[in-house]
Amino acid sequence: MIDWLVLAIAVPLLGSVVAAALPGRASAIGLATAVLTTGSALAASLVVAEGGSLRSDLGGWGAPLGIALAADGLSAALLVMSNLVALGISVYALDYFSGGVRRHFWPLWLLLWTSLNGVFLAADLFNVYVTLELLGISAAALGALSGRPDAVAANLRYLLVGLLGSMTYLLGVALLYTELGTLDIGLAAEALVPGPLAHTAFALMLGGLLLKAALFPLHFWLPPAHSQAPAAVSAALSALVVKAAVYLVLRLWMDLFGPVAGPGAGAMLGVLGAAAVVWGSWRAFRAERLKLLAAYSTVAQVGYLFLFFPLLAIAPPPEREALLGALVLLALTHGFAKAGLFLAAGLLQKRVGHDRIDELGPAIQSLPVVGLTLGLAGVALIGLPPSGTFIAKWILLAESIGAGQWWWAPVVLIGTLLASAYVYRLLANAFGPAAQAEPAAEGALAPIGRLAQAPALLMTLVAVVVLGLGGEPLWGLLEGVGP
Amino acid sequence: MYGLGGILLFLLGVWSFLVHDGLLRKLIAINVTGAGVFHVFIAVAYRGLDAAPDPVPHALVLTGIVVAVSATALALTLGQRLERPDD
Amino acid sequence: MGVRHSLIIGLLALIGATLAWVYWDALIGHAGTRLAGLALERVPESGVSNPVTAVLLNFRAYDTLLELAVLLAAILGIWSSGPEARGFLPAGPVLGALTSWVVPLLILAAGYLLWVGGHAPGGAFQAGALLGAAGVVLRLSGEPSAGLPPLPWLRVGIGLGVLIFTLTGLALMALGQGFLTYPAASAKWLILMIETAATLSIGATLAAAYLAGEPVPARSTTQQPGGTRP
Amino acid sequence: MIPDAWLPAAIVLTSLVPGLLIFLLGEERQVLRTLLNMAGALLKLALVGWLILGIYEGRTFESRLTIAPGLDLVLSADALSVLFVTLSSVLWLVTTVYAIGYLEHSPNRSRFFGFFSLCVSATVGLALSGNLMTFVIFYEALTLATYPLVAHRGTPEATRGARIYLAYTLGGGAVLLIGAVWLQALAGPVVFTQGGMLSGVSGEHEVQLVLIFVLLLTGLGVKAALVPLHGWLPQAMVAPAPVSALLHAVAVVKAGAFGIVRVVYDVYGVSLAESLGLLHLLAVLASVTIIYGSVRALSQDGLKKRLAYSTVSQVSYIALGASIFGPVATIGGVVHLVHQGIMKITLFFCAGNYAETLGVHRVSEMDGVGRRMPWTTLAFTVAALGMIGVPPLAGFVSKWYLGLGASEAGSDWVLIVLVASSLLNAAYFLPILFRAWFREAPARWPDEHIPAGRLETSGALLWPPLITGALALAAGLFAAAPASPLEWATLIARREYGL
Amino acid sequence: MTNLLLAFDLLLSLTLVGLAAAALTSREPRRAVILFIAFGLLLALVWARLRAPDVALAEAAIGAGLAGALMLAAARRAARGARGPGGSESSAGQD
Repeated sequence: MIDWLVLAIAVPLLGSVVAAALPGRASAIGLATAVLTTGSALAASLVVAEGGSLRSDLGGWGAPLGIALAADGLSAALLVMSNLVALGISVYALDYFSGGVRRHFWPLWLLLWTSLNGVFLAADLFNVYVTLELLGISAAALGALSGRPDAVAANLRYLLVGLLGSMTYLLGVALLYTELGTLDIGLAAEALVPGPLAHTAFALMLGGLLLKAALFPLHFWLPPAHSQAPAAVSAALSALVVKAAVYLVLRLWMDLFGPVAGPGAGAMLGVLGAAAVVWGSWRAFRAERLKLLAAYSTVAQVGYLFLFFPLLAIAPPPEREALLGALVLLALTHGFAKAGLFLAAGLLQKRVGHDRIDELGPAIQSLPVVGLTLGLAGVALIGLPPSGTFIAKWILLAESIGAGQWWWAPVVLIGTLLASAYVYRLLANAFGPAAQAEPAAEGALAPIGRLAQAPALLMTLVAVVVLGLGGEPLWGLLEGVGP
Repeated sequence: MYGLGGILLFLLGVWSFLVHDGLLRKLIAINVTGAGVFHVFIAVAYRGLDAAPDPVPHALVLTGIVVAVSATALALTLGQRLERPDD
Repeated sequence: MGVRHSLIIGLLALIGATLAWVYWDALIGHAGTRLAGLALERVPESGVSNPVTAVLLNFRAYDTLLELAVLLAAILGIWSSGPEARGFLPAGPVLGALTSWVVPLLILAAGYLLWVGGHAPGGAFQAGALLGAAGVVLRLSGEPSAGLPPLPWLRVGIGLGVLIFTLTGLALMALGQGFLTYPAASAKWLILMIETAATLSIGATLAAAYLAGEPVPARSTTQQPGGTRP
Repeated sequence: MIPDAWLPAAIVLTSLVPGLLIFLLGEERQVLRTLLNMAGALLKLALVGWLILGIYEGRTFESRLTIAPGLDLVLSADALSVLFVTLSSVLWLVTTVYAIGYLEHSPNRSRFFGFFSLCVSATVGLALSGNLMTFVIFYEALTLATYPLVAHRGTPEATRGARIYLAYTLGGGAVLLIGAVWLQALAGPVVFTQGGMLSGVSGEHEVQLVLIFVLLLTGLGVKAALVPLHGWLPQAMVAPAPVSALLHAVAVVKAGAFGIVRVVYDVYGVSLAESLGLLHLLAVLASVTIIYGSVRALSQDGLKKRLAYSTVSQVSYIALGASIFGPVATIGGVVHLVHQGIMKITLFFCAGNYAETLGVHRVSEMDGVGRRMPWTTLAFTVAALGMIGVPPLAGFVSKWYLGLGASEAGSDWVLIVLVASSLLNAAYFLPILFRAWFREAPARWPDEHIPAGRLETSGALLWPPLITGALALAAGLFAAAPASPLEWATLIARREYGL
Repeated sequence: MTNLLLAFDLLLSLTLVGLAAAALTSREPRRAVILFIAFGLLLALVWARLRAPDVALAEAAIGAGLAGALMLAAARRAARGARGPGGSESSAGQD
């Protein structure tokens, strides 16, 4: 039986090395690896869908000594999303990057992809640290690809903050190893007894991961880093890299720190999430540049994800399944929609050379497909009906009222209204007077190939239609997840 | 006892990271923090003068050091790129 | 500034206290063997006698693979940020003599460390570091390419470690053993092969990192000192 | 034939699929676009006919799609929804013909017709929705589909009007969402059941139920243009005539009214609503809106603005009907849903004709319009008289039943409101008719287009108002006929009250 | 644990923390890097004391050596940015 989990990591790693060695044919290799990796990831998820969970011990050694790769419903769902989005980004990057930059982009991009798959499949605490490091370094390097001073400065800060986060996480792992003597998540969960050490380790690891997931007070590094990076990279950063950190928080919350993570910690996360939603949406509303708007909306969406935690902490099993499903659905939809939004922003920037929102009118008109993509992404970000976000918000609201913690509802309401405000500002000029006035008067508008527009549109379509209406199998997949 | 020293180093590093803001200072702070954490690992691995120490943390620390140095190298290059983007 | 400053110190002191107390309590409470016993008794099966190398390259081989990938990512990031920095002035007589003596010694020591890693403290990373140090010394003594092969070969060089590691893993998987599960008989040689490749790529990476930028291919070196080829 | 489960979904798709296809069409593919539109409309009518037959025989239709555990999208057809679906599909067909004529040479029509069909599918979906969640989904989708239509022209006022419209409706949508979710958290998945789902719920949630009702009412009130929330309707008159005709006379406004009827009858159930005093609240709000709408209409010089305010007051008739306890008043309210739709659409068509052919936008410029465009003004007169409630026409029937219901339920002040509003209607419609027929036409019309054919204006612009005018007349005269809206309303009332 | 060994451990730890504090608080970048290299070497010594030879070797070679070399180059460039260039031989590559 071919071990798909290992392939999902080995193939992109191999691809990146070959792409590094042969810069000439970097994009060809890159695309081939992209297709193969997505194939193996999807195959792995299929096996998980049937079998409930998949585990492979690397090097044949048992759990305590060796490292294992494990994939259950939760990681399979995120794996599928991130691989599909990454495939879309790879196709987009084919003609987005010019010659010189291209040979730098592909190897680093495939390494980022490896680390993403690594995070979703990791079942060993130290292995998570190494994968997070690889993720942080490749993301920072990709972000600084454009070489502009402010991009380099933003990504340098991102790298440093990431390092600090990883070190704090590692100290938590050290403490856990001191008491439990094992690094494997499964064994640690069994051995863990809620005591002072468990709480401290939990606090440290959570702190480190929250820094990387850019939850509200620790989000300062995200907007500049994501808005300065090239479009394809910022799509990956916002949709995938941040998601990996949130996934880890969820994984630790449910598997390892089940007994330790009480309602108190949940409430704290909820409050931070609420602040993130309001602050992120407000700053997004005030942002002048499209990519800055998208970056702040990522901060808000991360806030939404963390709103689920206080409810998860106290929900009895039946509601817990629904809440978990809603959280994953929100993560998936945001992944697709945000990636689509950034790619579309990249196209617009390439078209008219800038991405100041108020002057994007003519650009959007001249590219109807991009306009549609922006519209769909907007629908998914606000959470209007056909999108998966709507259902996730519906369940969140229902559970928050059901569980008596009604105060999350106004937060979601404010977030939704602010989101519609900033999406409206974006789309208003699609119908604005500029439409009739001069279709494309100022300067030669760079031609945008059909191929470049396709991935963005496809991704937002998935976010709105597929996840909106076809969300049901997701709950089936998440059956066996978590205690 | 060394473990406490490691924790002290960790705190020193974090404090310096938060307070000072030069790139080099921050990098040294991070390396000190890392050294602190690795210190805790090795202290845990130490099992008395005679008994053989536990090899697993040693391997972890080895990996940690290499990762720390590569991150420092990248950070230094980016920092240097900031000061003189021309050449 | 003072208030925030003292606030941070106070907070850190508090965290420090809890950490120390918790750590002390854990250390005393569990004098257990943790993974030591298990690891030490399985070392003979791993094909090498040095426990640390056994853990590093056999039990937790996947960590090392990812670590090499981190190194690769770092050097690629460095290269992607732009051309290399200006070289150093050619060495004076004293430095020249020192270099011509130190560099071969470093390379010899690296080779020794690589070999001895199997049964005594040493191994791929330490040997790679020494090779890197040799490159740095060469760079300091005015050698612009720090003893590194020209760019196309260098690109293969830095990826060598990860390449060999992954290929062996996949090959073993193809043979039905499972990723990175070394058959007992040939474990020693496999590990040695991987270690050599790792040493070469670590040496190349660390030396190239010192260049702080992508080596400019135009400059081909005249005399080829030991460099990374043994 | 189409099995029962798929019929409702098929009806929604018949307008969704052509809509999406039209989006992809180029600007110049005029023939294909018209073909698609017509095919979609006719197919939908056929399916609706099939549905009516089914309902008559008592068969039930339901298509269900589970989106998440405990949440599923349900499209089920019962008497009330069929009434609204018939109204929408008939009027959609007529308005499409009108729109093709009206937008003869204006830019980006594919976008217009695409969103137009999306909007109709949202309305039909809303009508057919089986539970509160599906209703909310289509309710928000309706907002999305209508916004581009209002902002279609791209002129600054259009954008401003559209922004106000969006602000109101999105706010309303969010409030409705909160109410629906709160209700679902309280009483589990909310399914529309005959006679009200919550009637069984015991009294201890008293306060919460009232609060939820207020939330739902506000959410729906935005679209139904109840007094405090009606601000967007006059602003949105900036949209092209077919948009104002179909949307603001039928789809959007009716969706709100339909929602109120659904909530009162199928969610709360009349008895529970009465016991909680909700009906009284609704009745007061509706009456205030009726009077306020008519008064404001008096002072409006712009023809479309005046019609807009009259819509504000007319829609509240339906809410008033729902708020009076008793089958007769319900019949009045529900049948008014259909009548008002037909009459108001005729008025908007005629207003569109005047604007398009003569460039007449203001009431003051309408002197002698009757001589210049006899047929359009005839249709306008029929509809206007119907609105006032002149005996043989449809308006009279619904007002008659409303009055009867009010007197039966003993709330006489409703009678006074009805009479006052009829007088006010007369006050703002009759001067228009007087101007149109008995005043001298001005020497030259502001912006006259002499159409090629012998008719007073292009065929596509003339026939629709005439058809809907005839329908209004027929609905009044043949009220007692078996398949007439009145009959259907009595069937609904009988089922609601379980008589 | 004879108290002599305890004293030695205490001494080592204190100097270690002292060195780290000195490295972090020193204003001038070059001085900070030199102190950091010393800190790295001492750390290698401590780990050798804790019977972790491989790690000590690695820390000395990479932690102190290479990281130090990189930082020195960066510090020198930073200083050179401030005043004239000055090539200098750095204490690189300990065995």
